[in-house]
Amino acid sequence: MKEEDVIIRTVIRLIVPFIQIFGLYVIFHGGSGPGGGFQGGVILAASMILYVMAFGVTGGRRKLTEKTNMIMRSTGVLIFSGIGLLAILFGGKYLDYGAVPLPFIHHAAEVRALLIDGGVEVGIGITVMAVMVTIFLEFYPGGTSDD
Amino acid sequence: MIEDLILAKYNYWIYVTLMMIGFYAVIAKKNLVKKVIGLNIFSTAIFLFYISIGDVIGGTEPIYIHGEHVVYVNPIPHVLILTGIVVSVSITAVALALIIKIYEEFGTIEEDQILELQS
Amino acid sequence: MIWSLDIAMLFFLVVAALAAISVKDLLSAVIILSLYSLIMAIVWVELRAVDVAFTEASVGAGITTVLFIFALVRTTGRSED
Amino acid sequence: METIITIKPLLAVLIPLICAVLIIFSSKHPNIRDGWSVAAGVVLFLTVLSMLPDILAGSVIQFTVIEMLPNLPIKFKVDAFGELFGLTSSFLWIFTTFYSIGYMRSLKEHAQTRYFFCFSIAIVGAIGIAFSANLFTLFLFYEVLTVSTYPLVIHNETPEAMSGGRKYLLYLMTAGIFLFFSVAAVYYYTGTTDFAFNGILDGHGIPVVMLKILFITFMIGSAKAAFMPLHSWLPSAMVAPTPVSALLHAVAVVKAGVFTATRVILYVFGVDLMGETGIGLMMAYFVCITIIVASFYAMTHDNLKKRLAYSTVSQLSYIVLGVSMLTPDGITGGMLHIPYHAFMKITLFMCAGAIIVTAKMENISEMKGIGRKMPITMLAFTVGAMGMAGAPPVAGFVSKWFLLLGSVELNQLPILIVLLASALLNVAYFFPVIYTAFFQKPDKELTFGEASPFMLVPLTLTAIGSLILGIWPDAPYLFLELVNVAVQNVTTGGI
Amino acid sequence: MIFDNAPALVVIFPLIAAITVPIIGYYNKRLIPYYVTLVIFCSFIFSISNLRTVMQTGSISYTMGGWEPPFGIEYAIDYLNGFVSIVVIFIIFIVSIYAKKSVEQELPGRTINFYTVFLLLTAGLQGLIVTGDLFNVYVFLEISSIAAYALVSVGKSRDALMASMNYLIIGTVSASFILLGIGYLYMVTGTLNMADLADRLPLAFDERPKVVLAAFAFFLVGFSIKVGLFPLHTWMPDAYSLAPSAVSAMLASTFTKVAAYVMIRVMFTIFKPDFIISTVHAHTILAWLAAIAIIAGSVLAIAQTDFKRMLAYSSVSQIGYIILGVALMNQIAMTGGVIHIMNHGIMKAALFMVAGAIIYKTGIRNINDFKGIGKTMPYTSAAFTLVALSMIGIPPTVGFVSKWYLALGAIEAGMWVFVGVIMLSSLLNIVYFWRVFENMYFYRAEGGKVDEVPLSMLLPILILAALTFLLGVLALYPLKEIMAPMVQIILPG
Repeated sequence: MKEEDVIIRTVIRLIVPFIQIFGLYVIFHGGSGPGGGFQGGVILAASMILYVMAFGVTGGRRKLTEKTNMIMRSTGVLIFSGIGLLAILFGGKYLDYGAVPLPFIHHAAEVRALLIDGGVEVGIGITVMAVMVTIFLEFYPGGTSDD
Repeated sequence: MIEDLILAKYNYWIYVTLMMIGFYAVIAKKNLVKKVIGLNIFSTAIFLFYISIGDVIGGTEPIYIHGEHVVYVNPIPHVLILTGIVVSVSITAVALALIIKIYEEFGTIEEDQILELQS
Repeated sequence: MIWSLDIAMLFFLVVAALAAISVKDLLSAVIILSLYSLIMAIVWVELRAVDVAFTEASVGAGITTVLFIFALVRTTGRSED
Repeated sequence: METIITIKPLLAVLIPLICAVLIIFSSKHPNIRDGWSVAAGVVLFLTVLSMLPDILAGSVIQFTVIEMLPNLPIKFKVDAFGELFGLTSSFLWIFTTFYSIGYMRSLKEHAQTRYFFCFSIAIVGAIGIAFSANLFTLFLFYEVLTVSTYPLVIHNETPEAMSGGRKYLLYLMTAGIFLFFSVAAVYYYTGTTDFAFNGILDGHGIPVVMLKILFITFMIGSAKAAFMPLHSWLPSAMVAPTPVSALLHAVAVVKAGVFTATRVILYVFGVDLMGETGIGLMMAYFVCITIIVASFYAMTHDNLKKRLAYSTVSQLSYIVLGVSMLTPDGITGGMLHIPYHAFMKITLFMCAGAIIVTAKMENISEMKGIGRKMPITMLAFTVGAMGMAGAPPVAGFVSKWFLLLGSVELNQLPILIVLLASALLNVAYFFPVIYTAFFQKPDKELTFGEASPFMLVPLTLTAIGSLILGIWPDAPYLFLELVNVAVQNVTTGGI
Repeated sequence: MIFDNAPALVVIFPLIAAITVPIIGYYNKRLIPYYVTLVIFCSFIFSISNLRTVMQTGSISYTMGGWEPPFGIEYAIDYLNGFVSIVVIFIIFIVSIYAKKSVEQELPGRTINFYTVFLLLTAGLQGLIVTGDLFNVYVFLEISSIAAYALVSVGKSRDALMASMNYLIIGTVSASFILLGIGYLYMVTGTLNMADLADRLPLAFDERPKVVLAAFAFFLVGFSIKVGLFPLHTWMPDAYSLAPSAVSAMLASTFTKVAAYVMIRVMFTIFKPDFIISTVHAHTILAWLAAIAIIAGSVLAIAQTDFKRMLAYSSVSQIGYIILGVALMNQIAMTGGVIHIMNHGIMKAALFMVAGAIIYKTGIRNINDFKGIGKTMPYTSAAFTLVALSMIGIPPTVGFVSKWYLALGAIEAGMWVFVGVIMLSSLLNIVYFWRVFENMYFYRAEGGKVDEVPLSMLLPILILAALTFLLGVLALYPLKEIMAPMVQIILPG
């Protein structure tokens, strides 16, 4: 381990949580301001990428194993498309979030806002992050995934 | 007249120029990475065009401000271009993955040399 | 919109694009491309497309550049044209 | 006119089709396999025959299978002319099948299953053409016939067989494409393709130029009839085994060609339209060229099968000539020549095949003195050759007589001259064969006898058949009676 | 109830399934092929339900998320895309059965990725078909294109990588052109909904004709590349011939057809026939290009010795048929063009499957080495024979139906040249297919034993071959019930 590695690693160890919090902020802020699931997901992925660059693939894999990554990839999509399907289940049309009956909230517009911010954007964020990390690892020397 | 044609629409002129630069790289460059760079420039130029369509002089950012009546710029092109950027980065990723595989198989990423190596 | 800044940015945009496709060293080309994306993001902020500019800055200048760089690491950095 | 709706025409097409499937499945047992062929032949003939009394009574038998495209059904209709061709093909198919079995077994040919399979499909095509009620169905079976006979033509799979086969295919497929265009054009102008006794195209106000172009494309389309510029596939198809040649020349292919040409002339264009536009006479003169030139070609060939092929080219044009005359006698002669020529030509080909199998000779100049070793074969050959030349009492005399009457009726001296001249030419190219076989001394000792009964019996029977048809043409239930019904249909418009 | 949402489900179902494939694959890899086939079958059922709804109650308009058009994304289904949707999903269904064994052999250990991308492609194609929103067209076009690039690149030969790269570059440029066209239209009309666009376009054309013309030109070029119209076909032969067997079968029979559908949609629903005929005269150019494509594709096919490459060039020529039918601008020819989407899809899928089966069993690609295959693989060869006869246009197969309508349409349009082109191309078809017949059946080869491909590969081939015959015989039903109203909608008069 070289001298500069220590500095880099320490800095990254410090900075990554902040980046991740910023990413989450961007994700949840998507409904009412600039940002949203996609951008937030990219920022989350960036934090992971920074981590991998500093600690190598094995270091990165300790934080985010291949299996978790794959499951995140799938569940993210399942979340946002699943909420869309929920709408169908409750008699609405696909993506018609207003049709989903939630406890305590009865305004269609509010239901929609809540589901988009809390569900769909999160789903997108998870997916984008997982996919970006996957693509990155695909390119990273020595980081090819299983196939 | 000339002001109308050039100054008022300089965004469009720039987008055409950038598009041509990108297109030139895609067609004329032999290096595959250069081609992909060209593709990126090409698509970004089109995005610029889209954003320019939506621009309204004197408009404001399309962020909803409660209770105020303001002129917004058209947000729809922005949404479209968000999608466009995603598509563009996916294409870049696929292309670069291909380039890596090609380099592993052929040992070069120059198109003319690859064509010689092909059977 | 400050049109003089706008013009300057658009001018740099063209310069960056030309430079990106004509530099022989691919790493430089990729860095210039990232610069190009950043300038583009600035132009978009000026055009009041904050969302898009945000995305372009993170994806176009960020992720894409990273991908390019690692692709170059695994292939070769020199181009013949 | 009464229209009877029964499934019989479809049955007639299905029988050989089922037979083909059975042949595939019994490929391991040659006896069973060949049994299927024979059985199918007999059943098919009986089916076709069972329709004869109704047809002679003036009825039409009809059956619609399915409407494939709007107003374009796959439909069968048996009228007198169709029955004429159907009867001829199905009857002679029995003989060719017997003969094929004998031929294939004695030469121990390869790929016999494929051979008999295609043989069955070929008769599907021929019967389908005979019984089709519209141009579309006819086109369908026309293509079936082309595709199914191709493997038969190249059966030997030698390089020259392959190149001959390619030529065969190229000509006939091109013909098919032209026929396709013609059918489409007829459909476009009239909205139907059903044959009518007074012609489909009559009364639709189609410009004469268009009619002429259409007629030409139709005639290119019936290139199976081997008109002169489009004839060269027929001699190159001679690379096929002899039973195939018999099938091609007598039972299916070329007869399908002239049948199509006749259908087009009489049932698509119609007697009236052909007469008014002058296309009929044009066609008559056109085929006269073929009659004469093909006879000269025949003389130049020493190979017996090639000579017979050119003889076919010439004889087919008689049929079209007769029909193009558009007079009752002419049409009678032309139509009558379809079965008569079939009987005589199949005899000739089976004789040639018998000679090839037993004497291993293909060229006429080698056949010195074989008449003494194979008397029955050569006698049958003589009967056939006489018929070709139009000498009584063989069948050919009757049809040619009607043709002569027709030309007189039409008052066309040139056609009369052509008919007479061609009879002479026929003699000129058949006589040397008979002379060589019977009267010349063999160069070396001939050590063979007659061919196997599988081959000998069919050729004897068809020779006798040709004689009967010539001696007693107006016997009840024979071809002349059918032709009379058909001629009455087209000249009166089916009333 | 669930069938009310069928328009969305035809797309969503394979999309979600694509995401879940890795999860299932993580636990049991062997389940994936069955799972994928099942999913596609469900999608097929939804497709059928869509067309049934269209036939019973008229066009469907399905809005996403409850936003009414033109603001929300609309999925609009009428006879045309209901029909294309069924055809495409059916072929994909058949291919998915075929793919199991073929992928096991060609891509060992990569089944998860293959099937994920396979389903993505399915979803993209279905989305392209059902969407009524122009920008969605671009998005789905890119989704399916990316999937296609990825699928082509995994071909066995290393040249497949370069084929995929070229495909990617050309495809991206063409998609960018389409994106530009969409942008221009949006600029003058302010909407992306197809039906809405069609309403506003005449007015927009009066105000800014040049912009509309530019948009049309961009669409024309962009879609011509995606369709593979002759001078812009260069990506096609490499991509189709070097991709894995199942992928060739799928791409050749669905992707270009869907692109052709979108082209028809843009030309006829958005721009309207009048605009094309009287303003831009695009139909003449297209018809001539199509005619050149028909001839040139066939001639180039004759020059090939690689079986799959020959089929790819044959596709170039067959695409010409579809475009010719569209460009002749009358109802009969249009019927021929659209029904050829189905017919060629079925035939090409079957032919590429046959090619794949032969490669699977013997590894032979060169036509001249096919000797004796007629004996060792009798069923595959028989299926090939039937399908090739259909390509040539022998009745009563489907190939005849399309040729019949195209010829009638050309006569109706008074363009005798094109009648001649159709006839000539039939002849050329005979030439290049007959070569294969000859080699398969007629050169006396050493008698091999019957050695057929596994049933899961053979059955799809046989089904498609049977369909070329059955759909030909029973062509009247789709023609009367689907084609006639469809043509009346897209090309009235």
